[in-house]
This record gives sequence, structure tokens and C-alpha cells, in this order.
Amino acid sequence: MSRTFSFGALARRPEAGAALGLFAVLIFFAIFGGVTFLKPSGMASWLNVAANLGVIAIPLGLLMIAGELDISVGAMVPFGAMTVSVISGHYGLPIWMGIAAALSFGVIVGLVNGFLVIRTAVPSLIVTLGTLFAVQGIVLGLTVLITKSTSVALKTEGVAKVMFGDFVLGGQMQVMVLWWLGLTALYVFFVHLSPFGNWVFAMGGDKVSARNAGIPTERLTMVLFVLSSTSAAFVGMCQAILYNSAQVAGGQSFIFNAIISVVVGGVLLTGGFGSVIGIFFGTITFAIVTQGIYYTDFDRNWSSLIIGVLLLGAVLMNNTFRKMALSYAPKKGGK
Amino acid sequence: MSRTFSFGALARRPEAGAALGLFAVLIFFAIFGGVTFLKPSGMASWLNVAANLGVIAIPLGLLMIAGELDISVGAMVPFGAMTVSVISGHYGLPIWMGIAAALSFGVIVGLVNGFLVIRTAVPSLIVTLGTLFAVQGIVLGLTVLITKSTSVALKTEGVAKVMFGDFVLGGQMQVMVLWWLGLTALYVFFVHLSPFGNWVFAMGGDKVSARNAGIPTERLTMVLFVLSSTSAAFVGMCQAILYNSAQVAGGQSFIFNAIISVVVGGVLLTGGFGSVIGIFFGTITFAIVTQGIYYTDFDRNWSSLIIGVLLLGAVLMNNTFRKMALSYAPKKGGK
Amino acid sequence: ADIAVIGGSNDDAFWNIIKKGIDDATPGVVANGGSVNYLRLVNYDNFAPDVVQLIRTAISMEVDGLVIPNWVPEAEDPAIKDAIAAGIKVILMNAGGADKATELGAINYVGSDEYVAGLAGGEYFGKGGQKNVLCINTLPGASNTEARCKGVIDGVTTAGGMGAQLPLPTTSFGDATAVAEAIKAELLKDESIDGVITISAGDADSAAIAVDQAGKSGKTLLGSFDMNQAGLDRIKGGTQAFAIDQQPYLQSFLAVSLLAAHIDFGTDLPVFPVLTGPGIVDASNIDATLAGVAKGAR
Amino acid sequence: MAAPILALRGVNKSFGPIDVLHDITLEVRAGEVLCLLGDNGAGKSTLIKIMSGVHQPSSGTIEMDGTGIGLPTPRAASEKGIATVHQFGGTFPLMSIGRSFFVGVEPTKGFGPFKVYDRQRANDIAVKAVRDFGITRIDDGDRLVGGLSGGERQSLAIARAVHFGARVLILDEPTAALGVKQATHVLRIVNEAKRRGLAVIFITHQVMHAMAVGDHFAVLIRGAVAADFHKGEKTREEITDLMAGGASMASLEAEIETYMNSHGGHPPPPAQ
Amino acid sequence: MAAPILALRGVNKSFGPIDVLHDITLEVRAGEVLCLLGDNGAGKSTLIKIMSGVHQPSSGTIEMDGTGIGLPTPRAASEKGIATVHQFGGTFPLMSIGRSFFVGVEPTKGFGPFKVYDRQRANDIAVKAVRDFGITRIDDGDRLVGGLSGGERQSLAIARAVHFGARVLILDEPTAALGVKQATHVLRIVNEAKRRGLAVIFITHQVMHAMAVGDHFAVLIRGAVAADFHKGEKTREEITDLMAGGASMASLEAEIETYMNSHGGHPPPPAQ
Ligand SMILES: Nc1ncnc2c1ncn2[C@@H]1O[C@H](COP(=O)(O)OP(=O)(O)OP(=O)(O)O)[C@@H](O)[C@H]1O
Ligand SMILES: Nc1ncnc2c1ncn2[C@@H]1O[C@H](COP(=O)(O)OP(=O)(O)OP(=O)(O)O)[C@@H](O)[C@H]1O
Ligand SMILES: [Mg+2]
Ligand SMILES: [Mg+2]
Repeated sequence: MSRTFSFGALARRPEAGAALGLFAVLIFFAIFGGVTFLKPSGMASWLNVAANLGVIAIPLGLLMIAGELDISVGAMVPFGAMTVSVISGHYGLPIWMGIAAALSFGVIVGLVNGFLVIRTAVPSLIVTLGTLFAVQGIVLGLTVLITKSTSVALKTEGVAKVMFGDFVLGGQMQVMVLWWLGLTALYVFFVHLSPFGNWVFAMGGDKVSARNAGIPTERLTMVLFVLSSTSAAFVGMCQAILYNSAQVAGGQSFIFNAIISVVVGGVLLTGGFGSVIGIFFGTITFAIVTQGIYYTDFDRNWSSLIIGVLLLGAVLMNNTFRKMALSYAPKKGGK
Repeated sequence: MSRTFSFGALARRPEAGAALGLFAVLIFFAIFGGVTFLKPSGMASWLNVAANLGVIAIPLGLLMIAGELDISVGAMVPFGAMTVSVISGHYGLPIWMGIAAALSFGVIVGLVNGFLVIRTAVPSLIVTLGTLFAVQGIVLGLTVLITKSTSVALKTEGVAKVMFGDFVLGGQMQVMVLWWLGLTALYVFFVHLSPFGNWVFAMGGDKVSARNAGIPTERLTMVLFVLSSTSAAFVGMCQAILYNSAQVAGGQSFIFNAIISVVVGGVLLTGGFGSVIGIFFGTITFAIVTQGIYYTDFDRNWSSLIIGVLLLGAVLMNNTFRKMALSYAPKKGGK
Repeated sequence: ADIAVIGGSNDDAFWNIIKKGIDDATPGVVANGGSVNYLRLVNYDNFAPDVVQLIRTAISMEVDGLVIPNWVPEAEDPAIKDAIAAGIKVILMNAGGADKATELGAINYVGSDEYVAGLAGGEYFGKGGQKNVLCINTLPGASNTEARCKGVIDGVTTAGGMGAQLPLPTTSFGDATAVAEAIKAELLKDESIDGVITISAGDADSAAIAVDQAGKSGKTLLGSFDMNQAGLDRIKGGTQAFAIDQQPYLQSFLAVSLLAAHIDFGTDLPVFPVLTGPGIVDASNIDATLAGVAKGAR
Repeated sequence: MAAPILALRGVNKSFGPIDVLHDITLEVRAGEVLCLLGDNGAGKSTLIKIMSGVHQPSSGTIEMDGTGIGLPTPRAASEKGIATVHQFGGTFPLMSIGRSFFVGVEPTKGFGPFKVYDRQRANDIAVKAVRDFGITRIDDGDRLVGGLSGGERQSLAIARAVHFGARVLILDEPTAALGVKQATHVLRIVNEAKRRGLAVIFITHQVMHAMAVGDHFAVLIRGAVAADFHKGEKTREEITDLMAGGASMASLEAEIETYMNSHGGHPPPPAQ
Repeated sequence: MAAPILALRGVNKSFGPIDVLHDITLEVRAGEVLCLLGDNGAGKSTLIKIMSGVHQPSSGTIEMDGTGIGLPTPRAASEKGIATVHQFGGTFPLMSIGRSFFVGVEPTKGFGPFKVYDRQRANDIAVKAVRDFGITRIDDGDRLVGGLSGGERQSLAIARAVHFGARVLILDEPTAALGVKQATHVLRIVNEAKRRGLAVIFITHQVMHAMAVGDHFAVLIRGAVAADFHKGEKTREEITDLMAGGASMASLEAEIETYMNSHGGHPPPPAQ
């Protein structure tokens, strides 16, 4: 803080690669996407996508920093959407009950994931793959049982609509963008400023040593799993309120999209390294790439290829930066 | 081999859990699925599914034993199908050229995966996630560019049809079942009998020590990645020949299905432990569960839930067996 | 008669209405000592092989009758022929058409046709004066969704306009915001787009927001294939022009009843093929439709 | 004399069916170094894990200043002033030196819900602690631990324990991977801690290191205390025998010499 | 006298910009134990990795029996009869003892393309080799390595190297984690290998172990050979000083004693 500026110190931050990547992508689409891409309405287009993805990507990224993975978010998005729609749409109960139920289910699934990961030594990829399928099955089975349909409408009015599923700032930006910015600020505080964050990094670096150092690793694992699945349920719930309807299908794309954003954001898949700001940049980068293509004249059929190449490029760049970080020595003349 | 029978020795084999699971599932569906489920035509129904999945699951399982993962198989299935359909269907070139091209592309993508994993220290989950998207993009882009359509028909006759895409043994069983059995036998030989297999386990156990022990780890990694993506291309190619057509979309379900089969088969996600026979059993178990439900009176909507619970159950069972294997001591009275 | 019906994915709303038709027809079949088994795809990821696998499964169950959509003729035809050769009576439903039924030896065809349905949608746009229509395909590469969009484009083109397909990458499938923002981006980029149609009812929820956000409500008409409650609410409220309905309830209800009667009593319906759609739901018939929806049949 | 700072009374520990520790009674006093000796697998690490809250004893009690206490978690132990350097791990390669030093006990500034991690202070304290330890090449607390050498990392872990070890300092084979110079540093630290009045428990397989700092020796053989004696009560040869699990061995060098001769070993070739 | 089995001539090694080894010239002869000494980070492990084909020298040559050779891979080295136990790892927890023992050099039976791994033979040889090493509790080659204790695993790795070390045996800190008894076993093995005419390179931080088996000593300081002498040419104190990186230190015990006194350290309390 009080030090003078140093390029070395900047380059070895986890978000350095992500920031560069974001910059490159912005320039690219500013050139090929034309002026609409950077107008407020164009910006809103990728910010909205980034917001929905980002609310899930940050807690997922924290899990990855802590050395775990959560695939089940892919089922939690439709679960959250369906819960609020069934309770407040199908049964017509107050919207707050639907919201509370959606979030509670997020907490419950998170607890189940956390419990299974802690008790059995099974890798969390496998555990959450299991809960992914199980939750998908529950959502489908219960929805059809209750509503005889796989698509449920929901009409929301008043405060809840404004808070969770409306457009703000000139009617272009989803209110989710505000949630995303607020949550990101909170996460930055907790992960990088409060002591709590240090624990997450320590856990991802070496779980046994972290426990021996007095960190409550089991409780922390629980908290992180609850955070990620509740966030996914929250996003699903907000989407249902915004789009006035929920489908049983979908949400699976969030799994890979969030992982890509996190990795592009400079988090190490094996744990112990990363930053919230990096994930934030990674999410925006991903959103720009997937949305930016609609502003260009490229053939839409190539978008998957572009996403794949972007991912590989970003990962290689992050790798380079991480090596720089490790071999960094403060003095130029120093031995 | 020459030893007397020992329950302990049996229980600590990697496939013990998988065999038990298969047995349980067979009994379950024999009871609830009725007699048709076990008649030749009923058996063919799940054997066909198992065969297509198994040809991909075994090399993927070997990769997992070696400590790597290959997500890109999900794009290689449509890639293989589309390659043979475009070359021999759209352009009308000889079917052998289409087959050769499909397999060659499998080899190329495998080499790219292997190269990237070896050269950069990026986890293979991320590398192959990148190639998954890239290959998906290439398949969609090129197919539309060449054929102006996303579905290409293919008419095959003669030896190629009989060898790769026909029904055998009373017209119920796909020829793929024979390929699967043959390949499984080959894999069993190479992995459990030839010295080559030992190398795969050593690599998954500790890559640096394996290299220091004189094992060509880089070449082996390459070979395994080539094996998995070529196998996926092979399955896609055979499906195109059998069903006389290829679609751009699809194949993604193979990713999770194959991983589930491998894990149910007792392979350790972190590497170094597993067996081909276990994966073989795991694949059959998975196929029986997904197909068996059609023979029962259960509501189909719950099938995802059943698969999820099966996966979690299998993993927990395998965990128990692995602990038994590690704490196994030969003599009862021994200290 | 023991009858198997093959249908689309579990989480596909359309195929749940089909299920309602089957469920309503089942008591009649059971009353005559038969059964009905509804075999559904788990997903559309490995489409043709999975469908054929289901046909083979049905054959192995030694059913008497089979109701099957002929989505991928090249792949399905051999299996359907095998079924007929095994003495199973077949009715094509939902996809295939009369010519195909005759060619294969099926006893009838009940349904509409994806392409014809698309054509009807395109013509509806044409009649409304729409000149530039975008068909949103969130599942590019699947033959049924491709056929829908192709029909729309052809329909608009014959009516003197033009149309294009927007294929979305798998990364946006199931993410309502990603779909909405993609559509909005296209609308912003090309001011002349005055019609949008989505391949599923759920995507229309996103498209409605996108049209609104692009500031083109009233200027850009929105249509959808299939329908859900939210879509019908929009039609009633005037923010969506129409939905193309194949009346799936009729397809399965009629197909199962006709087939069972044919097997059990030897009846034959002189109507060939039995077309259940496409029906267009718009402001003119929305109230009757909503009544049917409440009962799960539309 | 004063009551022991920390004492185990009749402690047993088993993992499932495996009994690892049998009826251990042991005391450690302020300003005293207790050397814990014993063969591989004798149970030394398990014993100190009980004292540092990692494992719970199956039976028996732990006393601090003469009153029975429980150590349910590592955190409880460190709050009671017991700091431990475990045999493996203990540092986090991808964390900065400052953060790694303060893991679990992060210094904060600010107040109420706005307490933030005090990076500057953490770095300064960590760098000073490590430099006091003789590792003068380290002067930036933001450097990542992964960039340090093995010896430097081990020093960091020990410096951390010394810094937080208010009353009891436990070191599990701290010198095993260290070079002669670094090992000497560690021994010097142990003496410094003793001088400050800490109780130190020191595990080593090297007789020389044990003899250099130990005041009090306890030898574990197959999970039981086989000997418990003070400095000067036994000869080096006796201690070596005890460390080898009670096997009676002649002095290492002598034994090997004998072995060589009895096998007609080749004498080393003369210098060129 | 005979040419050295293995010799390095003017070997340099750098990793990118970091120079780790400078102009190393070193010889090792049949029936001789070369002790490689030096501080942490002096470059000992890097040096032996060059001799075992893991790293390639940046410049300089490797000679075997007087002729220059290349060691492009670990396999090439082991085919030339150079067997190495590296500092970390070397065993595979989830593999059986037999398979782990023969990793990379699996024994086969059968012929042509039907050569199969000979499990029975592998198990028998592995169990015998480990038992010869004094670990008599092992009698089933199918047991998984993960179930062995740390000392047993280390013994397995060394037994493996001895078994395959046809001409040169390299041990990188094999005794670091071992108890007194196990360490003595290792030293005995080193002598046995020497007796059989192997050249042994032995790395240790323990002066006692080095003195016990070494015929010839080489000391690395910051990547260069600082001293190269034979048994009896230097005193233990001189060797200790050299091992500490050339820092002149008085004898360990003496130094600490002095330190204590100068700080008025508390003497140990008398026995109860
Ligand atoms: N969590 C555990 N579960 C089962 N057995 C264990 C566990 N931890 C240790 N043991 C066993 O307890 C015994 C003592 O282990 P411990 O690590 O305490 O030995 P040690 O004296 O520290 O040996 P070393 O000198 O090799 O470090 C060993 O046989 C070990 O296998
Ligand atoms: N692959 C590598 N890349 C960069 N630097 C390396 C690499 N391997 C070793 N070094 C550096 O080379 C130096 C010598 O390391 P080496 O492992 O040979 O030391 P050593 O003498 O074996 O030390 P110790 O006694 O601690 O085992 C160290 O500074 C180390 O950081
Ligand atoms: Mg220990
Ligand atoms: Mg070393």
C-alpha cells in the first residue's frame, strides 16, 4: 500500500492475467463489434450475462481456491427457479415464502454436499456430480407430480419484483447487476481483507496443515458449499421472477461457463491461488466473448470454437503469470 | 493365481465394489423389470448401450487411473460421425476414406490434448474443456459451411456396414458389442498382464517418481489421450454408419455417463487405482440402470434421481473397499 | 393390446402434454386387458442413436403396438421396419408424415410436421407484413429444431420477406439471460428485424424480455413454437403475437386410442393422415386455449 | 519445585483396532527441553498430536499447570499457548510469507465488523521473525512461500511456532531435512526458547542433536514410555540403543567396522 | 588403478537464469562410497539428477569407464546400471509391493506379443529383497505399499535400487526420516553394496553417517566443489564446518554450551 509502484508486484497478482485478457477482448470486440457494442445498451447486454454468471462464479471460485469443486450448481439454478414458481406461481402463496424456500433449498443442498465431502474422502467432483443428477431428478419429478407440467408461470409484483427481477438504470440493466457488484464487493472484503479469506487460501494450499494451524476446515468447507449452491438457487429464483416463468430443463451450461470464468480469472484448479477480482474480470471476459460475437459479422456457427480458443489462451497466459509470481524476487541486484 | 481362495484378497480388488453393485442392480431389475428384461432381446437393449459407452469409458478410465481427465470425448463422438458422413455421404467418397479420416481426426485431437497437457502444467480438465468447445465449434462451423445443413445422411453397404454398423446375433445386438468385448479383452491384457499397465498405475500414483523410475510418462500421456479421443471418434463413426446419418449436436452426455461408469467401476479420481474389469462392470451397471427403468413401472421422471443416488452409493461402497485394500494384512493372527 | 409410445425428453414441456394424452387414453386400453408404456429420451444429446435404442427396447418388450415419432428417418426406418416385421403395429406420431407411413407400412400418421408447422409460422409473419424474421435456435444441430427454423424461413420467404436462423452455442443453453441478451444484441445490431420466433416456449420468455429491452415492443412481433402459461399470458396481454401449437394432446390421445382399437377390434379410420396441427394460438382464440391449459391438455 | 506446565496422565490412543499409545505419563516443565526419542512408528508424532489438539486421547487426561484440560481442536491448543511444528507440511506454497506466517491468527486493524487483515504488520512481523532466525535473504513479506528453499520454509514454520508459542513449543523432527548450518540454527532457537522459560518438546532421530539440547529424555518403544531420564543419567551409547527401539546395538561406527571386517570388505582405495 | 566407473567433467547446470552447478568435476570408483555433502540448496540433488538421467547438464560431459556417454532419460541411466533413490517419493501408495518394486522394469514371462507380467516372480523377488533388508514383517508381495510405514516404504525404495543397481548406486538423503535402527540398516546396506564392488554415492546431512561409511568425500558449496578428500584426511570438525557451507563453526555441542553460558541460560531443574 505504502510502497512505490512496481511492475513486478503488479504482474504477480492473480488477476494480472485476467485483466490483460479482458483488455484484449474488449479491444477486439470494440474493433469488430462496432459502436453499438460499447453503447450503454450494448454494455448492458454483456453485463447482464456476466452478472448472472458472476453471482455463481465467485463462490464457485472460492470453492476452487479451497481445493473443491461444485458441479451441482447446474441443477440448483432450475431448482431455485422452480421452487419459487411452484410456491408463489402454482400455489399462489406470497412471493416471500417462495424466495425463502428457494434459498433454504440452496442451503440444504449445500449442507448435503459439504457433509458428504467431509465425511467420505470422495473428491467433490464426484460427490457433486451425484447431487447434480439427484437434484435434477427431484426437480423434474416433483414439478411434474405437483403441476403436471415442466414449465410453471410466475407473476410477481411490488418490492420483490423490483428487488430481484427488474430492470434498472434506464431500463437496460438487470437488477442482478447491482446484486453482483454488491456481492463482489462483499466477497472482496471477506476474501482479501478479512482474516476469513486467508483461511480459504490456506485450506486450498494444504488442508491438513490448515487444520493443524487451527483453521476450522470442516466448517469452512460447509460454508463454501452452502454459499455456492445458495447463490445458484438465488440466480435461478431471480431469473424466474424476471422472466415470469421457470423451466425444469437448463442451467447445466452454468457449470462449464462458471468454471471457465473462474479459470480465466486466474484461479488455480488445484487450489490455493486466485482472487475475487480475477474471477470478476474472468466473468466479464467470458460474457463479452459469448455476447460480443452477436455484434460482429462473424458467422455465429463459429462461436464455440472462439470460446474454446479463448479458454486455452487465457489458461496459458495465467500459467505464465503464475510462474512469474513464484520466481519473483524483490531486488533486481539481489542474489 | 496359485494361491488358495481368500475372501480378503478378493475384496481388496478394485472391481470388488463394482461387481457387487452390478449384482445388486441386476437383482433389483430382475425383480421389478420382469422377465423380458432378462430375455435375449431385453439384454441386447442394455448391452448395446453399454457397448457404445464402454468403448469410450475404458480408455477414459485409463486416463483417470493415470491421473488425467478427458472432457473432449463429448465433442469427438459427433466429430467422428460427421467426418464419415460428410466424406462418404455428402461427397460420396469411398467409406474407407471416411473411416480413415474420422479415426485420424481422433488421433490428431488426442495429440493436441496430450501435447497441451504435457507442455503446460494446466490440469487436463481445463485443457480438454477448451478442446471440447473448440471441436464443437469446428464441427458445427465446417458442417454448415460444407453441407449447408446440420444433419447429413450416409448410406453404407458391404463389409464396412457389417463391420461397423449392423446388427448381429439374431438381429438384436449391435456389432459394437463385439468390438466392445474384443477391446475390453485387449485392454485387460495390456493393463493387467503386460508391463504397460504397470506404467499407467505408476504414473497415476506419482508422476515424478514414475518418470524417475524410467517410465516414458510423456509418451504414455500422449498415447492415452490419443486412445480416448480416437475411441470416441470410433463410436461416433459407427453410430453414423449404423443409423445412416449424423447430427452436429450431441455426444455431450457421453462425458458424464462415461465418468460415472468409470467411477462406479472403482477407479480413483485422483489416479493410481482401478481396473479394466471394474470399468466394464461399471458400464454395464450404468446401462442397466438407465435402460432397466423402461422395463419397470416407475415414473420415468425419477430416473435422474435414481442415477444420482446410484452414483453416490457406488462411490461410498468403493471407498469402503479401498480402505479395506489399504489396511489389508495377510495373516489373521499377524501383528 | 400392449402399446409402447416413444417420446421426447422428460423435461420437455411438449412431451408432458403428450403424456397427458397418453394417460387419458390408457384407461380404455387397460379396460381391454392391455397396457401402455411411455418410453422417453433422457436428453437430446445423442439424438438418433437414443431414439433407435428406444425402438429396439420396445421391440424387445414384445409389445403389440408402437407409437413413434419419425424424427430421423435415415436412422429410424430400419428399426421401424424391424418392428413391423416382428408383427408390431405401428402408428407414426408427431413427425414423419403420410408418405412415410405408407412407405414403412405403418397404419396411420397422427400429427403435424415440424417443417409444416414452421411454414405456418412463417406465413403468419408474412401475413402480418413482417419482412425480416429471426428464428432463435437454442439447440442448433438437432434435426427437429433445424426443421422448425427452416420452415419459418421458407414461409417468410414465400410471403416476400426474408428470414435467418440464429444458432446459439451450448454455453447459453438453459441460461435465460444469455438467450435474452443474444436476441437483444441481434435486434440492436440489425434494426430491420421485425419478427422473432423461438423454437421452444421457454426461450420465448427470454425473447419477450429481449424485444422489450431492445425498445422494439410493438415493432417486432414475437412468436414461439409450443406454448406455456407465461407465453399464453403474453398473448392475452398483447406482448406476444402467436404460438404454434401442434395440439400434442390430440396426437397421443388419438394415436394410442386408434392403435389399441385397431389391434383389439380391427377398426380402421378412413382418415389418412390424421392432422392435429399446426394450430395457431393468438389473440383470437386465446381464451379457449387457456381453459385447456388449466387442465394440462394444452 | 513448580508444577509441570503440561502433563499427560495415563494417556492411551487407538485408531480403530490399532493401539498406538499405551498408558503414557509424561511431564514437561518451564525452561526445560524434553527430547522425545524412539524408532519409526513408535508413536512420537501421535503423542504430540494429542498435545496439540489434533487427535483426542482414547483415555487418560491432559493437565496444564496441574489442572485437567481438554484440547478439542488445534485452535484450543494454540490459545493455551501450545505451538507445534508438525513433521510434514505447515507452509502454503502459493501464499505470501506474511499470510502464511499468520494463518489462523491473522492480525487485524479497524474495529467491529470492519476489522481487516493488517497486511503491513503481518509482513513486518513475519520478516523480522524469519530474519531473527538467521535467514537474512528474506526481506519482503509479500514473496510467495513456494519460491523459498526447503530449509527456508522449515525455518519459517519454526519461526512461526516460536513466535506464537507462548508457553510450550513442540517440534516434530524439525532438523530432519536441514543442513548442518540450518540444524544448528534450530538448536540455537531451542536453547533460546528454553532461556525465555518455555517448555520445549523436541523430537529427533539424531542422537547428537538430542544430546546437544535435551535436559530430559523420554523414549517411546511401541507406544509405551520405555525410559524417562535426565541429562547425564545415561551415556550416549545407552541412549542410541534406546532410540533404536531397545535393540542392543554397539556404537554405530563400531558395528559397521565389525561388519566390514567379518565380510572381508574391500578397504577404500588409496588416494590418487 | 582402474578408471572411475562414473565421472563428471566440467559439468554446469542452470535452470533458466539460475545457475545451480558450476564446473563440477567428480569421480566415483568401484567399491568406493562417495559422500556428497553440503548445505541445503547447495545443488546435491541436482547433481545426482544429472547422473541419473533426470536432468541434462547445460555443459560438460559424463564419462563411464573412461568414455563419454549421454544419459538422456532415467531409463538410459538404469540400463547402464545406475540406480537412484531420489530424495522424495519413489513409491506408489496404491500399488502392490511387487509391482512397485519392478516399476519400469517389469519381469515378463511368455514370448513375442504375449509377454505377460510375471506377478508371482515379481512378488517373490520383491519380498525377498525387502526381507533381506531386515523388514521381516513383509511376506506378501500383493500388499499395497500405502499400508506400509514410512520407514518400510523408504526401505522398499532402497532395496529396489540395490537390486537394480548393477554398477552405481545413488542414495539421496536415504536416512533423513529414518530411526536409528533403520538408518543403521541403510548404512549396512551401503557397506554391503561397496563390498560387492558397486560404486555408491551417498548424500547426507549427518556427519556421523557420512563418517561411518564414506571413503571419499566431496563438499558442494553454492554449486561448486569446495573440497574433495579421502577418509582420514580431515577431522570430523573440519568436515562439519565444510558441510555447513564453509562457515567456520566450533563443534556443535561446544557452540551451544557457550551460547547458553553467555546468556545465563537456566540450568535444567534437578530430577524430582
Ligand atoms: N490416523 C491413523 N490411523 C491409523 N494408524 C495411524 C494413524 N496415524 C498413525 N498411525 C499409526 O500409528 C503408529 C505410530 O505413528 P507415528 O506417526 O506416531 O510414529 P512416529 O513415532 O512419529 O514415527 P516416525 O519417526 O517415522 O515419524 C504407526 O504404526 C502408524 O501407522
Ligand atoms: N527445476 C528447478 N528449477 C529451478 N531451480 C531449481 C530446480 N531444481 C532445483 N533448483 C534450485 O537449485 C538449487 C539446488 O537445489 P538442490 O535440490 O540440488 O539442493 P540440495 O543440495 O539437494 O539441497 P537439500 O539438502 O535441501 O536437498 C536450489 O536453489 C533450488 O531452488
Ligand atoms: Mg513422526
Ligand atoms: Mg536435495
